[in-house]
Amino acid sequence: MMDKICYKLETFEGPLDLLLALIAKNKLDIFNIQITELVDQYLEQLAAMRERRMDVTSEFLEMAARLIYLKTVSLLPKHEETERLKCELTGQLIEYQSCKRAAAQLGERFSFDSYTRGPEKMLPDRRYHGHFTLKELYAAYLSAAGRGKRFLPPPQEAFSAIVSHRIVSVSSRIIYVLRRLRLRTEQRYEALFDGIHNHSERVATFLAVLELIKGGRIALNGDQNPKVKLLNGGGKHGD
Amino acid sequence: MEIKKLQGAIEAILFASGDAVSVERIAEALAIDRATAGKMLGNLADRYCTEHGGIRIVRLEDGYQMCTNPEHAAAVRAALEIRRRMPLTQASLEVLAVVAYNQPVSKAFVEQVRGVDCSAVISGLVAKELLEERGRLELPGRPLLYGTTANFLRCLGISSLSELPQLRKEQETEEEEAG
Amino acid sequence: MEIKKLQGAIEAILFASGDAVSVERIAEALAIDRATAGKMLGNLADRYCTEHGGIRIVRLEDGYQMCTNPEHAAAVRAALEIRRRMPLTQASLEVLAVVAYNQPVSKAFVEQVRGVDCSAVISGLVAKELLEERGRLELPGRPLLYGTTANFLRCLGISSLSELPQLRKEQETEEEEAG
Repeated sequence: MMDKICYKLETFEGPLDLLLALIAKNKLDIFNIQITELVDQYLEQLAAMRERRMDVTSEFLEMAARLIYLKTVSLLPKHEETERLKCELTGQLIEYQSCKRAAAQLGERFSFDSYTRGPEKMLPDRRYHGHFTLKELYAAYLSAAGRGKRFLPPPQEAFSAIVSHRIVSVSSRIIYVLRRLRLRTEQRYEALFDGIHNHSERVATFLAVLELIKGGRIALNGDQNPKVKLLNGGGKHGD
Repeated sequence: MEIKKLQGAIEAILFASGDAVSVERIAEALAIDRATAGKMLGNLADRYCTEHGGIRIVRLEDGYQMCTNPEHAAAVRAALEIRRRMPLTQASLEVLAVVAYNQPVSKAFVEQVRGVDCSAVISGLVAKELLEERGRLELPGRPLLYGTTANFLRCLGISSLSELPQLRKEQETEEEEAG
Repeated sequence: MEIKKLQGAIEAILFASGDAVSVERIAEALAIDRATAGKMLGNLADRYCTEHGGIRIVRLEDGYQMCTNPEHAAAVRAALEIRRRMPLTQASLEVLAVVAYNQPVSKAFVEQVRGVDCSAVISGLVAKELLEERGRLELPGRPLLYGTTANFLRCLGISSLSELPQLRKEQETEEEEAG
């Protein structure tokens, strides 16, 4: 476990993730944080960690890079870029902060104290008298069904691919490979895959070959066009 | 002044109610006696009885009620007729379409297809006489079923549901490809 | 008098509708031009704006609606046995704020800003008629878009979205005050 890098700033003391969490939770305003101070301390910590040969996680490095860049830019006379970078760093968080601020403002004004009434009962006819076209209706159906499809239970066919999918066992392919080699003790490796189009079957056959090589029951020779040879009559090693 | 405030409160109550409100109820709500409430209601009704005024307060058997001045019935009808001819919202069209192609269906079905609550839209469409209830589904909770109305066919300019455009296979293929 | 009659008709239409009625619809129903209708609606609204008056006419975007004067809320609730509506939760206010300032927006957008699932809050706000569907986004999955309603404006006591509190300004002021 790596020690958390702690910062001591005028308004804050603690590790960076806590700092970010506090900003996110609106407990601390990013504008009150001195980025330069933060960078200095960050680099100091980073140097200390290097001396102690501690692992520096990519997350920290990324953060450091951003902060250093921020600092270098802030040393240049172009202040716009500093501001832009500051925004980039805080963008999402500030957005949420202003959302909370707006929510508070709305909350102060919101009132359910004014009441409305329904339409007058003397006019019960609310029947629709307009028109719409079949095309509009059809388009609306496609629109609705296009979205909701994922909310509907998947149709039977959706499962068939999974259920009917043949999972080929490696052991069945071991038997297949041994049978072939017993007919002809040496043959082209690729020939073992002839006529196999099913993905699962190919994978299982490959794994079967590995398994048999590991068990010393077959051998694979040759760089190009390798050949498989049955060893020991295909019996288990040591039999 | 206090009387003005009470008058305003009575006005607000009559307006928000829609129905007739009894003198007792108003007296109770405002913590005044019946006689005072009655007198104030009478005064308020008089105040509304102006020439060409849009609203009237009428005395009914069970209390007082606010309603439109019948003199303006034609104007009111004209304005509300226009509303009934306004284009349907996208949400309404989608709900109509889902019901039209799958009827009779429950609210839950429509909501599952659209992915959002559709209660308000459905009751709006029932009020507009574009959808109607079609009994209940024999399932726990016995949910109501909805179907389209004759008015729906009329608004579409067709005489039967068989004239609805066929949902093409193409769409299914597209969906499979997308999915 | 002709003007008095038109005023009465407008009053009747607003009363009978219950909902907000657009200036355009009133102009069309009464066969007068939009400008005149707008002016008359404005005058009518002013006439209703008396001290302690029971009814108010509020402008909401391009329409007008009759509603009760909030001053009499307690009396209305007592007489009509309406339960007091709970104030909106912090979550609801935040969702409203995100939608109000960025509308129309998808649920995903709101969730990105807030960092949490907002399905339940959004459907609650739709049920309260503070948010409404606004078509769909042309993106895979065709997500629904949401916007605020006329009712939202009414509850806020404003006539148009342009009257929403300015975000930047307030923030700066706060900072100035703080600094």
